[in-house]
Amino acid sequence: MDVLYFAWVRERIGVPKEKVETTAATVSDLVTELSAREDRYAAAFADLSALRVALDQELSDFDAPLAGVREVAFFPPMTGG
Amino acid sequence: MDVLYFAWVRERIGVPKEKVETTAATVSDLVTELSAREDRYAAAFADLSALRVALDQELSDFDAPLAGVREVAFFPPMTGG
Amino acid sequence: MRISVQQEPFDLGAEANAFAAGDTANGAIVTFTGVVRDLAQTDLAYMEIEYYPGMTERAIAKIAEEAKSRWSLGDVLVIHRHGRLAPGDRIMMVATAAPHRKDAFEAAEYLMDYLKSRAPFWKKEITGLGAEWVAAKDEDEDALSRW
Amino acid sequence: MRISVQQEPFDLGAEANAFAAGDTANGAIVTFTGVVRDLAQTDLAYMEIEYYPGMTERAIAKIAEEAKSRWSLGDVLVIHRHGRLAPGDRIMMVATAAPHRKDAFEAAEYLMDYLKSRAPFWKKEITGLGAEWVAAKDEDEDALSRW
Repeated sequence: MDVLYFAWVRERIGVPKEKVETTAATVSDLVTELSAREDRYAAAFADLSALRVALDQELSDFDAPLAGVREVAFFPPMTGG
Repeated sequence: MDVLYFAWVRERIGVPKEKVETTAATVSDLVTELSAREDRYAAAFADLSALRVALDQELSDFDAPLAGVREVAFFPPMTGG
Repeated sequence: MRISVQQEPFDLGAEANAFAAGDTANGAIVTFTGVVRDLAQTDLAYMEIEYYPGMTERAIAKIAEEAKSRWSLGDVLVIHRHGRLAPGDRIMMVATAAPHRKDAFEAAEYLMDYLKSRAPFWKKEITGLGAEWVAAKDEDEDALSRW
Repeated sequence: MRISVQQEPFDLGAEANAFAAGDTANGAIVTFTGVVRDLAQTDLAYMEIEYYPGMTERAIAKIAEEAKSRWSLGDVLVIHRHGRLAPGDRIMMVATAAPHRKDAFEAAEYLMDYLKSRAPFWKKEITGLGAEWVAAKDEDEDALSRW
């Protein structure tokens, strides 16, 4: 599964994109798994209320299942316009 | 006093502007006076609810006094924009 | 603040660029442009717009000043043509600049609502069936009640 | 409908003219342009805008389609830049054409409100004090509740 990071999430984790092998059932499970791996993930995912998630380029939420998903992206609330 | 007419009021009365000598106290009095003069005025002023009046280039109303006024204009509701 | 009542066409793009040029204090620029519509059912040949020289400019300036007093605005532009206009011709435009988008949008809508019903312009439509003065619409008068 | 997410500057005037050209069915054209503000108190050197290639274009297309389903619209244009922008640079613009002005205004405001909070862009401001990601504003999130 491709995992993408944007804005300060990208800066904290240190890469814009990586391949992750996981059996996580939901986005929350994936976050827990990554946070346990290294401090930089724990730092990026410390406050989930400050984060948004997209599954296959559609906004989603942390309860969403990951079955069949090819691309997960984490980022802060958008500030376009 | 200069009296100006615009749009279909101008067309019914037949002139865009004329000098009028009057002792009318209010706009309504002036309208009554002009309407009594000739049919073309009576035709233009038949329905006051379809008319607007400006005194010295400020929107006003038919009850307004004419004392000191130099320019009176009659026209239908505006359709700008 | 620039107000122009003119017979000549204006260039929307050039006016928009000139309006926005050099303003780095206002993050939001809104323009509205009115175009003579070519509706198949009315078969409009052209339109004539009459105005009241002197009063029209004053009325627009007053509307623009009122907008500047109600919203936090930078510059304001109003251009309105008179005379003969063909379908597709641009009748008028307004532009507003503001620090925040809500102010720029609301002020532009306010200007439009007041220009429609309170600036001395009268439109006459010339179609295959003859010439007719455009009647004021109740909805345009009603639009003023929101402000 | 044209949607462009681009690094290059755009010419507001040329875009507005091209958008309005040849459309005689829609009497109302609204444009909104966002400009990088140069506020003395923040001393902004420049701004970096990051986006999500693929998702950003899709999200904007979805917002524009939603606008077209809610209002009676002609064409819709959305241009949004990414990369480095200096004070005074134009960040983005939207344009809407409609038979009636209310539709053109509301659709443009709707597009702006959704672009602010639902299109994947992130702004970073670089000032004399360092670099900082712009925080999303509650008022921008609240603005969505009106639609």
